[in-house]
Amino acid sequence: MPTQPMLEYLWIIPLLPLVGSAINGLFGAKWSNAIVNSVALGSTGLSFLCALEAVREFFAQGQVLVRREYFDWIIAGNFRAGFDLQMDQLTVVMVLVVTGVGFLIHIYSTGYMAHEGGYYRFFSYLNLFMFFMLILVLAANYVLLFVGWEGVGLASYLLIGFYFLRKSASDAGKKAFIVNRIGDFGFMLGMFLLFRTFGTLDFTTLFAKAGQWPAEAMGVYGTLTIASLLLFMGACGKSAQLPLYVWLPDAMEGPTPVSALIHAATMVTAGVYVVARSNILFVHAPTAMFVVAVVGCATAFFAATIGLVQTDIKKVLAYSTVSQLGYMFLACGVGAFSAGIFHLMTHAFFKALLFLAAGSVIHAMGGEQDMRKMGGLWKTIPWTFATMLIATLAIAGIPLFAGFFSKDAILFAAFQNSGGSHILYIFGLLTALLTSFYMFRLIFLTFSGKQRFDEHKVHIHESPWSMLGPLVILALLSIFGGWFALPTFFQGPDYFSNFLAPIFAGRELAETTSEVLVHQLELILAGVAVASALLGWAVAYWLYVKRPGKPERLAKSMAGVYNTLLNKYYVDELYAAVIVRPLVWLSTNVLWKTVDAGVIDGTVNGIAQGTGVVGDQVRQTQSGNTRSYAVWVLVGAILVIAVIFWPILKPVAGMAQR
Amino acid sequence: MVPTQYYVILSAILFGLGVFAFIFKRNIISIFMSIELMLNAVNLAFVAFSQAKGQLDGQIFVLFVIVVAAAEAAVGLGIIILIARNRQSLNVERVDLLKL
Amino acid sequence: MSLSLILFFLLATLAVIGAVSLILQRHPIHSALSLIVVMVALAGLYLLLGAEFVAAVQIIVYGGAIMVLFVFVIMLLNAAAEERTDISKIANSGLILPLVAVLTAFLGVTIARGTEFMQAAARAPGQGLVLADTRALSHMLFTDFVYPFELTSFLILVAILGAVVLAQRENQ
Amino acid sequence: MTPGLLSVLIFFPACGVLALLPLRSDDHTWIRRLALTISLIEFGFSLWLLRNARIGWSGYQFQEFATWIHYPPINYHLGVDGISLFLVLLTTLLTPISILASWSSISHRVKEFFIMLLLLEVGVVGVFLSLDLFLFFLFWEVMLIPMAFLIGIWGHERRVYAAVKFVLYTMAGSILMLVGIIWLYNSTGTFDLAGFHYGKFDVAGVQELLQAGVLSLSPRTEMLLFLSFFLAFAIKVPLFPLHTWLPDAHVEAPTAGSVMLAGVLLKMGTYGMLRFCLPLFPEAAHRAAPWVAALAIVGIIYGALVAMVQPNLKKLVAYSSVSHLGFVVLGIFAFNNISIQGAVYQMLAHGISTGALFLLVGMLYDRRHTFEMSEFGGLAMPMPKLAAFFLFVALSSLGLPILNGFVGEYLILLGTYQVHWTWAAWAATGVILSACYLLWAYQRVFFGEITHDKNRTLPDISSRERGILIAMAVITLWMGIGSAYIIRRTAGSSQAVLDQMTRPQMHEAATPKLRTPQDATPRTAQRTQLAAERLGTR
Amino acid sequence: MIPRPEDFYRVLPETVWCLFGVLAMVLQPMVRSRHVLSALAFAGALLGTLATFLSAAHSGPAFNGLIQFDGYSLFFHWLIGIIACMSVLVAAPYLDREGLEPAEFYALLLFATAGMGVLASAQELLTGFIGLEMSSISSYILAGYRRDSLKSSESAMKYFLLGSFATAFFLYGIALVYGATGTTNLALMSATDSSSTLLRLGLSLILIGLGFKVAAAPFQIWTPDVYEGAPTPVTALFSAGPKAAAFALLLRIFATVHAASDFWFWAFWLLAILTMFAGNLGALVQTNVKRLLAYSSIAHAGYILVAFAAVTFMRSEIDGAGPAYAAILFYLASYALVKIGAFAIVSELGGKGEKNLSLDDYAGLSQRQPVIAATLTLFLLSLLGLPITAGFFGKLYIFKAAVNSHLIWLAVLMAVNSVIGAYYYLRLIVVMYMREPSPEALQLAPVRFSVGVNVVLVIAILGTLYLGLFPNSILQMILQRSLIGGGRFQ
Repeated sequence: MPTQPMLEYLWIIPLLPLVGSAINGLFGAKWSNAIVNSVALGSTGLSFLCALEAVREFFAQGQVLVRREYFDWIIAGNFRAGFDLQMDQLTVVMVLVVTGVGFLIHIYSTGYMAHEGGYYRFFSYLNLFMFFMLILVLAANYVLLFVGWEGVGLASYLLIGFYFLRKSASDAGKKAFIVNRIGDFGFMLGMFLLFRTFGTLDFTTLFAKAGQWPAEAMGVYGTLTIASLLLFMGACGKSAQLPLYVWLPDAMEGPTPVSALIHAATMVTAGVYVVARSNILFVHAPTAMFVVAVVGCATAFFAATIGLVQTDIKKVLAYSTVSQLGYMFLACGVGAFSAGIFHLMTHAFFKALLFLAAGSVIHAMGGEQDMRKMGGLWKTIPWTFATMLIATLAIAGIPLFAGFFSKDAILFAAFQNSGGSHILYIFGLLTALLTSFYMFRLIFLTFSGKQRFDEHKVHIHESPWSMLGPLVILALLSIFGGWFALPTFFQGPDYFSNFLAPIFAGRELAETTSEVLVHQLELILAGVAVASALLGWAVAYWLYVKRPGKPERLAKSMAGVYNTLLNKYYVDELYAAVIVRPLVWLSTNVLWKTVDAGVIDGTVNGIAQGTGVVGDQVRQTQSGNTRSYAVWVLVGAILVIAVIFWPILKPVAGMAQR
Repeated sequence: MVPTQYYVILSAILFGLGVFAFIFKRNIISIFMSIELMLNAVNLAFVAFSQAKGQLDGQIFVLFVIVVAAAEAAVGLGIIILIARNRQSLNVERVDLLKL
Repeated sequence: MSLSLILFFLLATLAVIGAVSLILQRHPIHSALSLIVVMVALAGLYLLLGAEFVAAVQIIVYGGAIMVLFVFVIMLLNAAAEERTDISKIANSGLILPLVAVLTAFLGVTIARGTEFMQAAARAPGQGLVLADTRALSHMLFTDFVYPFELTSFLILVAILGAVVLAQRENQ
Repeated sequence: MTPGLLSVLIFFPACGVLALLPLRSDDHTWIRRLALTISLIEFGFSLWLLRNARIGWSGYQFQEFATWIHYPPINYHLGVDGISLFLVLLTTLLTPISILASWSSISHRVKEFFIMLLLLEVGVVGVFLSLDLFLFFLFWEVMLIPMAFLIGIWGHERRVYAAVKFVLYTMAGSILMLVGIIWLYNSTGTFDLAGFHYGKFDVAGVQELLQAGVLSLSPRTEMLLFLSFFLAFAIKVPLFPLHTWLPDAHVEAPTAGSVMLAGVLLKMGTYGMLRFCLPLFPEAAHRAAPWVAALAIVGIIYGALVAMVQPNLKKLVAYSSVSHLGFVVLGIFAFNNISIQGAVYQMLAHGISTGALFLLVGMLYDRRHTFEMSEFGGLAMPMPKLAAFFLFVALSSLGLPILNGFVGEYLILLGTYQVHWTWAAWAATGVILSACYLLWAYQRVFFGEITHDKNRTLPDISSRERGILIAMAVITLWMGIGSAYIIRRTAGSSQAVLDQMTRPQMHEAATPKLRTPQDATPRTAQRTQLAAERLGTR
Repeated sequence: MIPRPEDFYRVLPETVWCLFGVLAMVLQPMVRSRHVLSALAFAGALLGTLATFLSAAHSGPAFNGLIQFDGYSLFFHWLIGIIACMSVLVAAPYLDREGLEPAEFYALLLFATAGMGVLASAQELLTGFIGLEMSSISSYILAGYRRDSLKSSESAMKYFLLGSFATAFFLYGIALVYGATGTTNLALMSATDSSSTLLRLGLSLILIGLGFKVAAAPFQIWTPDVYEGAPTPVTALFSAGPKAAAFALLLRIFATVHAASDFWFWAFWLLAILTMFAGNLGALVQTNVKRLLAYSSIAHAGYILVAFAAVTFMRSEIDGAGPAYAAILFYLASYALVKIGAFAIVSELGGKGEKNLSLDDYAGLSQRQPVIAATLTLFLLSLLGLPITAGFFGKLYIFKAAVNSHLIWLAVLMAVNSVIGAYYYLRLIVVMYMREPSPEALQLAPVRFSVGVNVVLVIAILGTLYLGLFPNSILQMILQRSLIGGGRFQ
């Protein structure tokens, strides 16, 4: 027995959910919900415990990187992709978030999904997701990471399309997978380039070698810049950044716990994780960093504007997720990787909570998701209301809630490192304002005011404790989850970034001004951020509580803007018109019907038919008339003589020509 | 004396006329006769060469050719009778059941 | 111009006229008669060439037996004048005459050029002994060429067989 | 070593045919059982072969040699190396699978059907095991007829058209290859070289001549020879734009025929490229590579796009083969160690996953007698198990990691990228497109509401079908995770292909060649060293 | 020069065939039994074939050099003898079915065989001419042997008229050769001046005459009609025998008059291409099986002509023409076997009055008569040139000959033709295996094949497979013993 059993057998952590998934998937169909529950929860819970134990051992052995090679997965030539897992500080954060939040959502799901068909299937998929997500975060090389990367995509596909009878659901699943694949295309090329450059895809060796690599100047598209951008393309796909974000709002077709787990807390943050994991590459490629920051910031703002007018409760949250992911990328882009990861973690808490609470609302409303048909729910489902409010406060960045700390850190970094123009910061701040507005809009529309539904038809009821329990835990996390950073406001150490320091060691962009100034600046910026959050809250209050008729009038007076926002800037339509439909048209009419059936097969068949026609012509010479035959013999005779006498005839023929 | 050349040129002309006759004539018997004409042309060439070479071989060949021609005539006319009996026509162009 | 040359041209003209007549005559019997003219003319040429035996055979076997057979069959079948059908497009295309002419011309020219120097060789002394020729001929036939000669007997057998088979009436 | 094992492998099914002949032709049960038994025993033989094959040995093993025909020298020369080993295994695996798949769907002229299937196996195994060029050609042609019969007799509506198209297409290429073989033989025939005087005309012999510089072809000749071989193989693969026989053949063929066609026959083309085109005509191969790669890439994208819009499910799978085999060709013609190993792997993976796809499509056909996707829809409801297997196989086909399709595709792209990054970049779009067409098709067939009442009561898979599918699924998964097991065995041979492409005059430092066919005794030390270097085996 | 005893040994096969021909005629009034006559004819054909052993024991020139019995003659005598034997066996049930007189038929068949034998061993053009006429005139009669059939008589007429037309060219060629060299003996001729245009012209006319006999395009024009109209067993004979014999003489002329080889090449090249295409393209759209096979035999003549082109392309300094010559012989043997086998089946399936000859009549044959269908398939595959059949090696050797002479493009064209050819052979196979028979056809009782035909089929099958598996046995024999001049080209 090794001294650190869990670190030695890291593979147990991901394997447990896989086993659960396999058992439920293969045999669960005939089992009752209780057995399915115990398998699913058991495997995830055990996995969580194992993760905790591993983390404990990790701390116990002094926070040194642990790397284990289990077996050769792919070997070819000098290429080796092993089934290698590793654990370091970054992994610790991710593993805990994944298993912890995942476990909570599993519990929640037992309540939420209790009356759905395909119960075993759902948990099988969910466990499968856990497996792949854990592989993703534990992987010690890019190829294995890619396994998790693709695998979570698969699980996402399966879960979005869980209600496969609905065309919209299966469409959304397909869309998610394909858009992700577009990102993966870049990710793969990035890996190839890295392998070509460094000859390995193992994190440790690769990063060590990349550390020696000279940093590329801004505006230079060197190897690392290209590689980083390609990796970032993958991240864009997975983390729903511009221009590949389109799948995420559609992904809300899946059951709500799925939205919470995959499309809010864990999977979509994988892109951030990869960027953070590859930070050394990005740091050496300022151009790539700049792109990451700009894309993140743009996405954050862009998604937030769409979120302003959405009426579907989950859609609002979806766009909010896109927006928050943008924040994380903004953080990474400006070099504040630890801030990004910090936000990733807090976001996992409050966004999971928001989704779960929204699920609880939907559950209570009997499946209704349109906020315009809700209202005044705070009395009937108080627990849900309370937890959701906490989450909203957190996301809006109200001080002392988790989101406040992480968001503040990001805005601060953006202010400091945006090259003087502060554009990134200003948009970040605007986004914070918008976030606050639409989140409170959601709260007000849902919980306050009059009930806009028929009470006789909809039987409002608070959710069971299996659902409320996780809500409460997550609410606590949403409050306290950010307190790692509390000391910084009193010029204390930033525990979170210190913990992650070995990963990002020395690579976070250098601070420019003196500590005191920085501290003052930080306080000022925090104040501005809080002010904007409060402003957003106030506007929401004014519009949706004080003057309930105002928003409609506003929408009418600015119909163009409103419709554009409501229809998400028509991006889906644009993609359909510019990419999807032309491609299908091209494939159908040009490639298949014209080139394949027409040109190529036409040529083949044409040759065959042409041969047949020539054959028929040859046959026509066989007229049956002996006189004609005699002519042919004569012609043949002349031909033979002509050919044999050609050497002699040639000069004669030449003369005739001249 | 007459040069051998003259004979062979004559033989070539007769041969050519035979070829033309073969294609031109429609009556099977006439066509057959044009073959005989061609054979005669050949014979002339043989005799002429025989004389030119001072050998008798050529004349022997002529005898053989005549015998073969006789045999062919017997068979050919038999076939012609068969055709005439089967089809009531001696026009070679009307005998075109087998074609394509 | 020597007598033999005059004779040659006369006979040659006759032969060509006969051949052309064979082509132009519409009735087979006339064609047959034209062919006989050709054969007789050729017999004359054989004589001119000093091949008396061949000339005799030409008259007796060819002109006599074979052509009689032709005439007999023409009569037997009561063959009428030739029907000038134009079913074969290619044979009536007007291309035939030039083609045949080209072929003939080429044959004639090539043969003529190939035989230019033959006369000297041809005029070896001792030629013209007709009787010795015939004897030598028969001698050769029964020694050097005895095998083909015997084969021709089977050939004639085949011909007889053919005539029997082909001209036989159905089941007697 | 087990003497004569390769001969047994080739001719055992033929003996099986003889055993089938005396059975009454209406005794379907026993015909099926006997055929299955024969094919399973054959599979056992190939497993035995796998067990005895030496790992890391790049040359030919189990060689058998017997003089057969002196002029031109056609010798019965067999041998197996890492590449052919697994292709043989694939063949012998897919044959019993095909037999099982035809268990109840073939009820017409049953005996002939199984005879044809076994004869096909003879031909295909022969192709993979022949070292002699003429012998190779012989089996190559022999294989044609049973396949044509399988399509032509037991196929669907346009079966005859498809069968004839298949034969003519293939023959057009192969007969030119025959001319090429003869030409090559003639080129070698004028040289006096020990070893060649025995009248051997096998791959290794010719290679040796080339390596020794005794035989040198002019660039033009080499290119023409290369093309004559390549065309035959490209048609078989099929490489764009020579692929149009494939959709027809696949759509019309019975399930077993499609499985064998996609699973094994297409691989004969890529196998041929690896075995003949590259080692025999390295210069020409190098010169042609950009063009070939361009065609392969066009094939990848084009095949995927056309597959995407097919209304016919089987045709879709057929076009997907065009796309997938494009990867293989690309991998081969990137001349990179990694990409070639990927290509070899992809050949095997494609055999399994596309074979399984055809099995599944066949099962759908058995139930609904149509391939039109518009006739399906919502099938996941009445038959969840079939839907699950289909998804699994589709995922492996679109290259999901830890399933078999990923390994080959990844290695090919990775290897290709090392030498020509643009090729890899273009080819990688195929990865996106494969997801598009497979998932779209899957959605149309299995998801959504049931639109046709007939579909409401379709039975889920039977236990026989389940058995087949589980076997395929297990192999798929195993190949996705345990690829090292296979690659360890193929690596030496794949590397050998590349080694053979370098001539001594180009690389003076060439060590004594490991692959000396005449030399039966292994040079153990070198072998292990090489293996260790290459594989990092611990 | 008086004939010597050994001279008679050297023409023994022909003598035996002729004598049995006469015997068949003579015995006809006495013997009424068809079986006895068939047996007699078969015995004659077989004895003649066996007599070649005696001839081979005394090989050499005969009759003043008119005849040369050597390994080459031996090969062709064997081939022709076997063809004759098989033809007799195929013809016996046919004559019975059609109610035709057997005696004359067999006599003519044996005379024709004798004529071919003469062709095969003729060393002198006039003797060759007599042999040619013996086989041709017999063939004309045989083609018209079904007197009451319009097709048969038409076939005889066309064959006769066009055959005589071509013979006239051939004869004129002999005359010119004689004029140029003063001899018609090939051996003597080879010693004379070869540059003369007269000789060249004479030889080209001979090529025209023989080209007609071997059905080289554009002289192939008579072939389909004649083959279709002639009684099927006769067609079987035609497609194999006279063709082989004419090729024998052609090859002997060009091999012996060695100087001639230089300028032949392009003629053979052109003829080969035209013939291949004419045969294969013409066959594509045929629906009559007999006619289809006729076209196919044209195509095969084209392939053989490819080998001729290869032979003539070989300059004398390049040794290795031997294999090319051998390829021709091998091809003829493999082709003849298969063709007769195929026609035997067509003959039997044709039924009384040859009424079942269309492709439709073959629909679903595999279900009505599986063994016959399989046999015919084997023959078709051999004609197609698929491995382990004789046809494959025939084709392989020709390819090799062509490639050896650096005639790559000719080989490629031949390959293209093989593919075109594959189409119509496959079409027949497809019809037999993949088309359902019409209801009426299913009602028909399976055709029962006579013992003789079965023997023919077995011989053809075994021969096809034997040559397909062990071609070397025959090829070595040809290379060592059957080449003109004792393999001096080797």
